[in-house]
Amino acid sequence: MSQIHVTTKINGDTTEYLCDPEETLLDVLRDRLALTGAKEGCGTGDCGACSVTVDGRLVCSCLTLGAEADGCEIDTIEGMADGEKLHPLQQKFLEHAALQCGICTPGILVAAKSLLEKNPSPTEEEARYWLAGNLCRCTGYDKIIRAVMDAAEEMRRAS
Amino acid sequence: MVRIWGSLTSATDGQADVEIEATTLKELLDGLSEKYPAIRPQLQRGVSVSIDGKIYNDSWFQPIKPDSEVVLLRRIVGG
Amino acid sequence: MIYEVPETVDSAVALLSGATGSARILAGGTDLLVQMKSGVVEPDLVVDIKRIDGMKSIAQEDGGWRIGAAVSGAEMGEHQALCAAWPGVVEAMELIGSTQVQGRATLAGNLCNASPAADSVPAMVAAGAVVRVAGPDGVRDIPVEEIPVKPGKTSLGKGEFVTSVFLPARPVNSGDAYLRFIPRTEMDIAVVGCGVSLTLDEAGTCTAARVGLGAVAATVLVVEDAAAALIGSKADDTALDKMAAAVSAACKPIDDKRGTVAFRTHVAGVLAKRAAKIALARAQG
Amino acid sequence: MPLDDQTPGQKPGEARQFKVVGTRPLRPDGIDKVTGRARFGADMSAPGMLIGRVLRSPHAHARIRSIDASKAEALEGVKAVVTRADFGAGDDDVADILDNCMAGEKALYDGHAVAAVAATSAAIARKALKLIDVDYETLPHVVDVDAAMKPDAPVLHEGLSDETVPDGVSQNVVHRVEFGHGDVEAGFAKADKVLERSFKTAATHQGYIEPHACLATMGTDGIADLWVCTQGHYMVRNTCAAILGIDQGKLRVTASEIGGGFGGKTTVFLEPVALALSRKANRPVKMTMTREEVLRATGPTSSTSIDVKIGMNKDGKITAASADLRYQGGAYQGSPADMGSMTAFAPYDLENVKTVGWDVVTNRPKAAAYRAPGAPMAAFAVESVVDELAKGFGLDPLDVRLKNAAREGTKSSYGPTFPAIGLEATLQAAKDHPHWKAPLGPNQGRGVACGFWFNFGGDTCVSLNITPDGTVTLSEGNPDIGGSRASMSMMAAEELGIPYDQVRTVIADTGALGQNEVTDGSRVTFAVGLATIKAARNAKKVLCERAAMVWGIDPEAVEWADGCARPAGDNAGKFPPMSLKEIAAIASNTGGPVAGHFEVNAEGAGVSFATHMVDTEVDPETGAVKVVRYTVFQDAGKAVHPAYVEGQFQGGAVQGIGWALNEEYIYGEDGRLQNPGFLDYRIPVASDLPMIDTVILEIPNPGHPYGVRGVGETSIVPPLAAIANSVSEAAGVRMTDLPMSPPKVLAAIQNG
Repeated sequence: MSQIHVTTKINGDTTEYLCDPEETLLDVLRDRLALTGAKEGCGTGDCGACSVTVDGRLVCSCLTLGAEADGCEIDTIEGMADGEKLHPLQQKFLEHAALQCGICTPGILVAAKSLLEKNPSPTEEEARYWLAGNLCRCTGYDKIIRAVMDAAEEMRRAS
Repeated sequence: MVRIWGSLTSATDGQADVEIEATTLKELLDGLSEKYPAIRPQLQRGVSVSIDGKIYNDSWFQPIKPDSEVVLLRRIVGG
Repeated sequence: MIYEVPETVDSAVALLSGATGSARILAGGTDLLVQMKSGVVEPDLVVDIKRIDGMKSIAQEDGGWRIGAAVSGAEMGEHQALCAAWPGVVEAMELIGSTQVQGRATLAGNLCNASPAADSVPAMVAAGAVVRVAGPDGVRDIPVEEIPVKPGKTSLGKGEFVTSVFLPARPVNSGDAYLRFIPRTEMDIAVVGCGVSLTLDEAGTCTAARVGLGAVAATVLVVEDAAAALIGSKADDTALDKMAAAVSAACKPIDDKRGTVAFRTHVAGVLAKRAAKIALARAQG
Repeated sequence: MPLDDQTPGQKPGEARQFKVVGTRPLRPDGIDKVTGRARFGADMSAPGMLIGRVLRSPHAHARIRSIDASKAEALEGVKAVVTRADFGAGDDDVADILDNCMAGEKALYDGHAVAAVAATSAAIARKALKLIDVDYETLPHVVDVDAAMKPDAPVLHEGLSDETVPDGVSQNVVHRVEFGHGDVEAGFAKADKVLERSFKTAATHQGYIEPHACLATMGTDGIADLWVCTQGHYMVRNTCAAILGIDQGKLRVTASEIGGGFGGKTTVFLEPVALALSRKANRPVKMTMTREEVLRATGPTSSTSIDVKIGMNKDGKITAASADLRYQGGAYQGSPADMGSMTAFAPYDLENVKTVGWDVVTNRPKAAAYRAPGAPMAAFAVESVVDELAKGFGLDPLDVRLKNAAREGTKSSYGPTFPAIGLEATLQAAKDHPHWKAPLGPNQGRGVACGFWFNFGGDTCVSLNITPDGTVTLSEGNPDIGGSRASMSMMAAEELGIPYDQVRTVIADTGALGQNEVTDGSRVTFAVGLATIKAARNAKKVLCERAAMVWGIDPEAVEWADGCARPAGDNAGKFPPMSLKEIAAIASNTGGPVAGHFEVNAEGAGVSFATHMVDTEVDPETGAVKVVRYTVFQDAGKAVHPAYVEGQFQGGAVQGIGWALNEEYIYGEDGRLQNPGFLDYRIPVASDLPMIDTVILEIPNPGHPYGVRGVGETSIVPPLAAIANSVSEAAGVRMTDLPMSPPKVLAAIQNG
């Protein structure tokens, strides 16, 4: 079993790695690159905790092979804040107490950012459906949705 | 006076309220065990005790006043 | 396992034909990786077709639409002309999984996974989709309903793979729709799915119809009695009730963790009626 | 120990004015958690680390004749294989836990661990599992609680029934318990109507998003370290030490951030196995569960079968009530049938009441605690019957509950007389809320239900240290599962009179503090909060002494107010106040570092009540249920950080919605779990739900200096019943079987 050499850009930085052919992008991020912000909640694409974007497209990194990322640009939760400045979504999640345990939070933030890039003015219903693939067991989603809507409003005002 | 739960009354000749001389939780549990040996397995499995509406699990020397309401409960668990 | 990324259809066919062990196509991977994770499949060869020319394109052809085998649901949903032409097929595709899954899952993959509950398949059946298959003997076009033969099994031979799905030119005054039933609002596999496509004449009489049903038999069903109930009618309540009855009669479901025989049979009729009403409204413009 | 509960200078009954408590500051661990750098169970590595994997039984019930691991051991990269033979007899106290972590003579459920390997990679470990030959003799199995009670049912354990179990039932019945008072038969005879109904609830899983994970390092000398996601690392230490036969003091356990628990992480599964593998391989071993393993082998709660009988008069007064509650707790004793029996009628003031609970074993994973264990199912059954009776008499369901509501002085159904409680306040708030009067649309129904939970305290240690620059570090021993670091920092800041951001709370490992009870029983804000306040008071006493030394006056003449030591009154002398910073700066000159600590078994937690109100809409053609509007009314005693209190209310309600509508363990004829994944174990997703409105009531708990009651568990008690009452109204037919999945609702509608 020979390993595959992959060259990617992760959070803007060119990154090379070797991975086994059957290894998922999630395993590569977590076990090879020490980017443990993406979580494995299910490994089957049902919980969204491993959400990242590949070439700007929101995906589950558990349903993507590490080998497929060759030549792609990957963005993860670790790249969401701009230096010491939190992304408005991150700030609003803190202000609204939109996390309890925090395990789903990285995936939800990545997914919500992707939503607002595509649709800066989502309705509550659009936000709920967009995030339906991100399971949260603690909050009942109420404060998460409020934080996303509030962040959207702030980002619209700022732009 | 200690109130015990229903299924323990088989160990107390059918009495739901039993009289034990005790000024602390430990004296109460020791007294129960001595007076009603058949209740011992349940005490060993663990109990909680309500004293005047507050629940105690372990504190031997929790005082019991003469007019306190004391109720033996199944050991309370949580999640 | 060996992972290959061919750049032409021919080299993909060569790889698949030459494989000594089990071989799998990787497009979106949203079924394949789940099966690999659970150990249901342990492929010796995985052929990633995303770098083959045309696999990621949506192109107009003879008034219809050719959708490459690696086009994701999200890409279909963003293609306005395709959405306008075949809203039922697109909405069926977009129901599959989460936003994240939409970023990867494909029409061709949903078809070749050969699940009787695949959402896009009843819609494609209703649309009369034709699938292009490449293989050692060249290229052939076959009706979509001939691909799945039983749960988890397709009619594709060794070395063959689906390169595109073709949705035919849409006659005027036509509309299609797909509805499925799931216990939640998202993230479930269809307990019943129903796709309806119909065409009206100037007077509003239905001149053509196709009804596809999912999750009520070992493969997706084409329900001709249901279509017949619509054709020649104005798709009024009487015709719709007749169609719903035909749909329920066609069901050969099983009891399982997702639903009962009685439930699936009843709800298939309910959904067919609701889907037909949407298709009708679309046909009426 | 007896606690002096009053805040100094505060008269009983007088509301205290808070400066920090009751505000909504940002949580101190927040930035870690929104940037992805917070470290959860699976996020830790160690040099030379191996990966451990567990082999699990595919059979629901089987005798293990033999296990041959020689081929696995011979595989390159495999460094250790363990089976039950690698564990000693262990203490009796942990016998069931050990057997659940690693099967002994029998595999008792689908997913039961039978062996484990540690290898240099996950792929090799997985391959090695396939090389282990287990010779099983399959046995008949039983997974349903009523079936398991029958005399001819397959028996899991011979001779397990205790002295409370009557003759004529299966040995699978472990224990019978009875509560109540009065004469129920006489009470039923006086009723205008007696209604008897039977109910079923499916087993549900806690459904935390983070699978169990740990990293173990153990040497042959018994010195060991464990990193683990758990609700209680002290419990993990004590349990693992007992199982492995090592001293508790030699095992240091560090709690990772925890990705949800809800009761499911109050015991051990992988941890003793990882330690045993590490001991054998003499290398660090990391283990994580897959989601399938989580669902097959951890959690869940009991499935239940419950009969309820209630007599009511036309005016809504309940004359008598009884319930028979049968709970299966999986393969080992300990289902929460007793908790169900105690809580079932707790919201009511009843003259005649009787409950009987049955603890039954079946071939399912051992039930773990789940948020108010045992109570939601009992409340579902009781509140459904109360609702049906009330509506049958044409009475307002809230009025009927108010008429029968337990209040201060009520002798509860489980024995004790209630002190001041908040049930009536929640009912009255519900009645006064606009939700109660809002119009309903077609196919919609509105349901209400009440719920009760005990809450408790337990062993707790807090150490509060003042740094040389006058800021504060607070060490506590309970994993922060939902914002408790923030609450502790707030209470310490409140007590010391300093800003919130001057206190940092950390979760200490087991080497740093004494014993701490698990994060369960809604105890943390109550018990750890109490210990934090007391530790701060101890620190203040030292701070006052230091100021007294500087001023040359008697320490008794110094008081602490607004963050400063001050002379207590004019007689003490005139000195400018000394701030915490000033005293901290001269700590070395006045005797050394300043700290306060407090260790206590925090007994005397206050009970808590909630009332939930929910509107649902039922699709009469498909049986689909949509939750349209939801409002929670709950007594929090005192909400320290209201945003996180609301979060507990909302989270409990939504877990209840899942339980009521779609979540269930589905077993096949073969006794195997058919839905071990989030695809078919259907927890609510964002698009399923409306906003969850909350009303926080504050009836202070006299057992806590600030009046805090636990809030985490009560919120899951009413929703099952509230939703059932709502759906029953919307569908026009009484629903008695959970979950109310669409096929069941449609069948009920069609069968009338």
